[in-house]
Amino acid sequence: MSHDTTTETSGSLLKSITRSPLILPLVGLVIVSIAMGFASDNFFSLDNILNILRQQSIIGILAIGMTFVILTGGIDLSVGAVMALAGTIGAGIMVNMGMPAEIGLLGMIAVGVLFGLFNGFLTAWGKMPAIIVTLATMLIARGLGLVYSGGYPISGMPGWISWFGVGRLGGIPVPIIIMLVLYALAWVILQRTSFGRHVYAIGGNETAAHLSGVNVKRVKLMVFAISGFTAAMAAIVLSGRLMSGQPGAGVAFELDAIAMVVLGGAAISGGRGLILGTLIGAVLLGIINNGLNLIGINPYLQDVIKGLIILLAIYISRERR
Amino acid sequence: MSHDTTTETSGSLLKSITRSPLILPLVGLVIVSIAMGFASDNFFSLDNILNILRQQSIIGILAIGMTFVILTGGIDLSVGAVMALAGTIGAGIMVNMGMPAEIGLLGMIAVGVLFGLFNGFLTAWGKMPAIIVTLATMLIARGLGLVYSGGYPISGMPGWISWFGVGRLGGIPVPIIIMLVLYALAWVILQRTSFGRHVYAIGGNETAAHLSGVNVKRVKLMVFAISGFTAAMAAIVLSGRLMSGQPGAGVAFELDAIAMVVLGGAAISGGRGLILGTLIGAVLLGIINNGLNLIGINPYLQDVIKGLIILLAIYISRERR
Amino acid sequence: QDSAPDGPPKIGMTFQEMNNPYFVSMREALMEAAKTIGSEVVVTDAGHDVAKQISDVEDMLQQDIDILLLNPTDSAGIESAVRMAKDRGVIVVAVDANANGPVDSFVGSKNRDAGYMSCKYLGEALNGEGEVAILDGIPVVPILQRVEGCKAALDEFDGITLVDTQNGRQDRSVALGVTENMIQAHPNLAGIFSVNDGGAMGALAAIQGSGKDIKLTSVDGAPEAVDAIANGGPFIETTAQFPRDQVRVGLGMALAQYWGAQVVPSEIPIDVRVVDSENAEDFAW
Amino acid sequence: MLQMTDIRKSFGPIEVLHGVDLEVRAGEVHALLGENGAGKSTMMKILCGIVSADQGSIRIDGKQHDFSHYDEAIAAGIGIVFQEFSLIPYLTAVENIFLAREMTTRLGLLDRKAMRRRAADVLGRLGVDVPLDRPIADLSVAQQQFVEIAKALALDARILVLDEPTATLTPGEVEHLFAVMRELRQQGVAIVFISHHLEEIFEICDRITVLRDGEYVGTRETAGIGIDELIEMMVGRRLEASFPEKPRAQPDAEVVVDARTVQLRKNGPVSRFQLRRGEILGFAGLVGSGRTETALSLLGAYPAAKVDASINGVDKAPASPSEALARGIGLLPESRKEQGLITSFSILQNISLNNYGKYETLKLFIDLKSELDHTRKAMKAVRVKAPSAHAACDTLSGGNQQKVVIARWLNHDTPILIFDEPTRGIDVGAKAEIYQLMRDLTADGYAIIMISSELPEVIGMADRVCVFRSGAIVATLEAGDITSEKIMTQATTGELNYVA
Ligand SMILES: Nc1ncnc2c1ncn2[C@@H]1O[C@H](COP(=O)(O)OP(=O)(O)OP(=O)(O)O)[C@@H](O)[C@H]1O
Ligand SMILES: Nc1ncnc2c1ncn2[C@@H]1O[C@H](COP(=O)(O)OP(=O)(O)OP(=O)(O)O)[C@@H](O)[C@H]1O
Ligand SMILES: [Mg+2]
Ligand SMILES: [Mg+2]
Repeated sequence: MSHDTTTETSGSLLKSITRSPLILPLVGLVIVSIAMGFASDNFFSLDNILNILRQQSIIGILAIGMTFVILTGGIDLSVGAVMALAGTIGAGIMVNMGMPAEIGLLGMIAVGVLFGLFNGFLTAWGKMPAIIVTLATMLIARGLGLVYSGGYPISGMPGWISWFGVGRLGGIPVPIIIMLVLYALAWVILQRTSFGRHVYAIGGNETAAHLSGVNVKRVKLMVFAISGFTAAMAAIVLSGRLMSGQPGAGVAFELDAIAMVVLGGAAISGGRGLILGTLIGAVLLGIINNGLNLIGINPYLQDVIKGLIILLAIYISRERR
Repeated sequence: MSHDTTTETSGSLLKSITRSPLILPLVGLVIVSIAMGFASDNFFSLDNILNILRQQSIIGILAIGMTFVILTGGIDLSVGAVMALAGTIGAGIMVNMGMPAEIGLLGMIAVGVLFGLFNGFLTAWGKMPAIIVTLATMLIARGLGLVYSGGYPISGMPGWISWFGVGRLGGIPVPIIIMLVLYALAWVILQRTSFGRHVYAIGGNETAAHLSGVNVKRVKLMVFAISGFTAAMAAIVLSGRLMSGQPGAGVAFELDAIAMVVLGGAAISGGRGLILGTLIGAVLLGIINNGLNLIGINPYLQDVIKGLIILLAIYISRERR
Repeated sequence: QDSAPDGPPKIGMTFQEMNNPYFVSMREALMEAAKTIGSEVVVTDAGHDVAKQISDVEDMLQQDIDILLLNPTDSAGIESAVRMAKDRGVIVVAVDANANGPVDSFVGSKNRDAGYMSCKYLGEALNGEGEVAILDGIPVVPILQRVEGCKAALDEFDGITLVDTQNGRQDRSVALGVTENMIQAHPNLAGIFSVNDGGAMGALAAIQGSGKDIKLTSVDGAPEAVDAIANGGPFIETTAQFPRDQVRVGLGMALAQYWGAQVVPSEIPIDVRVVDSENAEDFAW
Repeated sequence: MLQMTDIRKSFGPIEVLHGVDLEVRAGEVHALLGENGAGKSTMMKILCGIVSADQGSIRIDGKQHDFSHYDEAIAAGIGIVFQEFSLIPYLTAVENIFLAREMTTRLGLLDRKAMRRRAADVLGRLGVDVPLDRPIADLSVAQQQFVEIAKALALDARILVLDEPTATLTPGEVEHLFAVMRELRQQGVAIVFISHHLEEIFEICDRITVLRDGEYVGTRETAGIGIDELIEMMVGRRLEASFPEKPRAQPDAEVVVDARTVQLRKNGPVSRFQLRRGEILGFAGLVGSGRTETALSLLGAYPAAKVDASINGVDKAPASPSEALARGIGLLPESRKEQGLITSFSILQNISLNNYGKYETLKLFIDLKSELDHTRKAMKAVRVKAPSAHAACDTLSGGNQQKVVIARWLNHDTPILIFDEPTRGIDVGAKAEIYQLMRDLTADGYAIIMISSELPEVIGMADRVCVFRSGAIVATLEAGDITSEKIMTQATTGELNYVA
């Protein structure tokens, strides 16, 4: 963070990247890409690159909110379940209640943000540890989605919803555009607003931030609300991809999102990390998944290799922590 | 912690309980029990109580190791996967390799302890955050179990293995006895040995513990090894209950184990918590699961209610953190 | 598709899960069959996550597969992957569970029948009376259909009451605990229907642990379940599906099209068969 | 200008302020004095809304205020430098100075240029050179302290509170700070100044308010009061001369630590020194001169480039504090809360933390009774004031916490002790006790390294003094050479040695 800001004041974005904590995640990205490129001919095709980005868009979007929460020193285990709940209720609004699809989309956002606020409220005002709060709300969100839908997926959304999942704008898949826009927005918030500074400050030293007059509770509330919001945005893309509300979707997505954040160089204890790092982490994880699939590795072994790569990546970048 | 030792030195166990941090978890236990008793006639039968304890024995055993790790300020997400891996390899030793069952059981313990040591080594010497290390080793253990077994459960263990799962000793189911013995052992280690004090010290203030000569790395290594050991003990009980090695068993068990630890009043940030609290937490969670089943609540709703009860319990005991 | 292409087709198959002997044996049969025609096969495991399954299909399309055998974890959710594959001219055959969208063929068990047959068997074994419970599973269409079929069969017995439905998540250890609780909650429980053999094995352990006389039926025909049935005891029946045959038939349909067949059946239901102590000895997937 | 009347505050059942008054005029520097735990910091936290008073009123310019958040106090013109660090380690100086009151452009985005300019301006006024764009964690303690001060100054407060700002500053740096304070006083700012250095009080303050155990003792003009009277107000009794008498030098006493080479950084300067049984070896130097790092290197707790030392006859430097412990060397760290105490532990648990060997039956189980006996003995030896051995450590005052950490080492019978800033933030009464304790220990054959930034303390206590500059020892002074002139000369111009 500080590195970033340092250099940015004095130079270009490029310069900031080469000297910043992003360098290690980037190097990892390059190495893994080259390895995969050797192992599979198709890897470096534009088509496959867009394919990877599109695949990662959903968890990549979840990882944005996760980055905010982790930067404050918290964690949000509920994102996958909240995404599923938002998608299910949104689909229910469109299909079962017969309302216009726009209302359904708004409903998704409302569900995401409300759950985020609930998490934030319990963490900040309830003074309960985020890991436990969001573990409980994960159960709650998951259960509510299943209760609401009776366990069945809800399909029958208007066709245009698929635009969010499979549409293209100027040749680029819409999910990728949504993801990149959200990352850009997150970058502005984290690097160019006082709220962003406060996010970093709380993760760096909560007591000090409080003593300096940072409204710690409000910031915590906000980061969880942002996480709920990005869960809702992920739900919209997911709806576009699945054309249905899936109450069982997103199991263990929170773990992938966390992995992206830390692969991107953020400290799990908070205070350090860049949103661009998370984007790199998301792409890195996408390449690993895609590459292992392309090479045709036994699916069981893929998890083992993924685990080892995560360990290696964290080990290499651990000096900075 | 301090409360406990304080009173214990000067008085009886009973006295220590009434004045200790255990009081809140106990009150929770009593309230939930009474509620369940009203809702279901069968609840208070001896049979059902043994039933609850037996069901909780597996995760209850996992929660012992989890308590050690959490007390040092760490976390172990790999316990469920390590348990499955240990059980699968142990079954493989007995069935596929045709070795004596005793070797299979030793194999389970070896797998558990080795994985624990691996976790501990990466955390202590690798200086990597436990949550990420064990997230990665969870993937690795899970994948290895599936690779080893090809995805099939391995059945055909010698019949006497079922003693660990369904046998009885003096009328009490063996899994319960194993669990209680392990809890007693853990109590002695935590409350009556210097190793136990060091566990608490590291969770309380790692730097101070290090500077005053506590061998922080070794203690961390040990707590993860203990967690691996209890995962192996859980695998033994599981094998006895299922009479097979199940590579897919124990998904999300780590979350229940964490819930037990914090329901028992331990601080997720380390340094505070009692092993007896975890036992109470295990029973509490068992009662919730069992009671909701007995009452016949819609299974989807059960998760919601479980989540709400966890939130409530943590909220009530939060003042102590 | 006018003329037969040269060389063996590249085959991709995506499974909803592979942590289940049912799909593992399906995969084995596929591998054997592909070997005989010299085809390269790519297999992926969605782990019950449709979003991942779509990604898996996308990855396989990157590898220019010719045939996609699809075992969808959710029929509606997988539609966009079906369309993508069709857009690329890939032959798509759904196996075990159907998929929405323009699939060329669907080969699958009659799941509703399976549930119906198991519960009919259970009801008859109980002489048409007593308390029965259902051990449910993951909320996907085939499982939901089995439950439907089961309920329909139970309705035919006036003396049978369905007293409980709990979710064992098709996981042996979870099913074990859930069944123990069901037995506690309903001391007069006489029968249990489990939606699959994985859950049934857990339920069996619980029944044996309780020492009660509770009859158990299930669906799948997994080796362990068949063994248990052959040995006698509470587990009296499983309605077997034929995973190997499903994939063989599915591949056959796809190959037919690949070689130029214009008309293939859009749906090939594979029968299910009652396996009980009478015929268990001789049964195997 | 500021009137706080009849302030009462309890933490739990314990009342720590029993109706305290404080009145500060515009354009004066007002000292708030009292022993550790007298309630000074709590008073100031109440003033700025961080802690809420149970009773009492705060008036500013005659207007009643009741702040519930620091922001409200800032809006009313109050600025404070906290005793505890309130900086974010990973943010830069600029980011820290403007934390929670960032300047923004019309678009609502950060105006980073303006903040940088203003930060450079404020730090310039303090006459210090602080890199603006490096994370605070990379700066020296003194630089951090100045950022802390700049943070309060940047508020343009009318009432400025400085809670022990000088504890980590050198005399020269203190002078810079005083110059700024005088300038502010000229401009009519009211300043509350808290310090345990009485000479600073007499230099800068116009009036003094004294607290004792949460009671208001009185307010005096500085001009009309002597140092003895002031101390009597603070402690309620007269104190004997604060440094115990030094014993005769024993140059042939056994060498317990022979540090032949300590090189902190690769290609950096090299130190060598010896520590003898029965002596107090002072480590003097400016803040950041490497004293703590050298001490930690000796314990294996700092990754120095090279350490070659024999300790207690073992000719190999320990690789970790636990190894050091086995060699018989222990550390009283400079920051009690962060490095010394396990605050969630009781006194007993803290004291026995690293020496269970003593109490274990069967080499395994703790003998609780023996543990309690030993703890009580150690507590008595250092005179810890606490309700019982089982009291929680976070309820103790700073001085008592320090004694608990000392007791830990006494209990362990570790013959070599490193005391890093043993009296930092400790009141006069407790200071005298700790000095006496150190002397008693050396008389018993202990060897002590004392790191201290307070020259009088070094001169009064040390038998020999190693002076540090830029990471290494530049001179070792003995007996009559231990004067403030010689120490300061070496600390600023001493010659560095680059070869072992
Ligand atoms: N948050 C708190 N909870 C409980 N007790 C507290 C708290 N803060 C301060 N105290 C107690 O209040 C008393 C006054 O503390 P305070 O920090 O105001 O003293 P001080 O005069 O600033 O001392 P020092 O010179 O050591 O800084 C002490 O006994 C302290 O232990
Ligand atoms: N090369 C360097 N890069 C960054 N920081 C440095 C460097 N050299 C010294 N420092 C800082 O200067 C300080 C030197 O430390 P040390 O604590 O050993 O000094 P000291 O003389 O004991 O001062 P103190 O009174 O603070 O204890 C450390 O805080 C360290 O962060
Ligand atoms: Mg103070
Ligand atoms: Mg120092």
